[in-house]
Amino acid sequence: MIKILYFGRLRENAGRREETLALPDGIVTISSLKQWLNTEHELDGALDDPSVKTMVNQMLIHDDIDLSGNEEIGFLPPVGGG
Amino acid sequence: MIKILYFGRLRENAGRREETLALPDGIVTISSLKQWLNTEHELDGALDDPSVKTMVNQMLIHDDIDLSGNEEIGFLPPVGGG
Amino acid sequence: MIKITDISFNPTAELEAFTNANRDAGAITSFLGQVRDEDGCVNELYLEQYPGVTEAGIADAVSKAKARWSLTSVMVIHRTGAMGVGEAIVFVVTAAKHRRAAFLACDYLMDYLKTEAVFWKRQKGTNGTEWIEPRSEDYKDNKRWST
Amino acid sequence: MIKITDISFNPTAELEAFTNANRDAGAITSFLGQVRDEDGCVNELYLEQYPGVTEAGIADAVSKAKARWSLTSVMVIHRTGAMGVGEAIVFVVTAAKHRRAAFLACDYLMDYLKTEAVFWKRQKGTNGTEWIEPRSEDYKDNKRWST
Repeated sequence: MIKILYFGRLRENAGRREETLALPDGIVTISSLKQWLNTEHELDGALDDPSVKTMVNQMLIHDDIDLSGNEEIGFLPPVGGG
Repeated sequence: MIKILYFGRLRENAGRREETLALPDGIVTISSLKQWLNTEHELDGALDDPSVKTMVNQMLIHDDIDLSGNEEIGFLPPVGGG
Repeated sequence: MIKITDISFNPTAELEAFTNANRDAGAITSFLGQVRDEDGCVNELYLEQYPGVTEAGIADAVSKAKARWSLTSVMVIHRTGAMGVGEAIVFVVTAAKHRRAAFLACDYLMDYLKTEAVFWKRQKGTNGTEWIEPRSEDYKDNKRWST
Repeated sequence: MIKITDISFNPTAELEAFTNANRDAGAITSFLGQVRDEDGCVNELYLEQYPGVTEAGIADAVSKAKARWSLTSVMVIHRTGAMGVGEAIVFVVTAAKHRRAAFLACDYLMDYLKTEAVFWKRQKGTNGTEWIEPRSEDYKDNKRWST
């Protein structure tokens, strides 16, 4: 299962803090997952904002990567410190 | 009366923390008082060390001054902070 | 020691324990950040962390501080969740033999915590609720350490 | 608040009172100096003040800090007399709206207290008893503020 975490204002965009789901049919990369979530949750491209970072298993990724279907994925708006 | 305070290592030189005395006969300035104390307490010139500062009524003095006989006089070795 | 907690904490009790454990350190510097009311405009601050990621980032900053200055001990406590005005947000304590190291390390860690640390901040006040972006001044502070 | 005392004090209790009185300050920096044992060479530190003069000097430094940075409140507590290893010598706490002012003012006051403050210091240890002169490093620290 894929665990997806939405932080900061993205939580409001997605209407949820986190969700756990099986990779949808035909979705095998981060980029296609983001596109799928965009439609599914009516995110209006919020995940594609260049300031939003993506972590897979708590590691920052910069390029598209393949997903096995057992990852923890975090979407991070700009961090502002405490 | 003159109140004289010896600080830091000068206390050891003078063998006392403080003393109160009437201005000795003929002593009317700080410089002559220092000379008198030098002999009186066998200070071996400790008060004339250029690093030793003199305060009269808690004010630093740089030149010789006259004494009325009612002053508080402090002799201060270099201060080192706390 | 790094602690990220969504429960209110007492900085002075934490300092007491830290000081007792570091009697041999000549210098102990602390910084306490509290929620400001911004002239009555702020009622509540809410901080969100990414469990695991936020702490790893702070641990990395602490390691960098220890590599850069000679430190006896470091403590970082950071609140998350909803906090009212006057509540403690962050408490950083550094112990060293000499005061310069203690001051610089504490200052450095605070700059990290206020600019780069993985937190999202939401303010509730008279202007409604809004997510806060970092101030440019904070970035400037942090750049001090890069040379 | 400036306190010079020959009685042992508890820095954390003092910080607690100070923090409670400054809930509106966003930033509180503290510095605690404790007697170091210098690898077992020091048993006792003795500090002498000039009553009146020492406090006036510290008050002047506090005024300068307040003129230079925007501060909410300042507390300086300084021990005199004989202190054992691990005992608190000095505790400086500064409160400000922003952390930069709190850090700089605390650092500045500590430099004053360690270099220019009117104290005489005697150390008792394995090398006997000696009066301590300021370290050149302390003077260097203090010169940082003159530009």
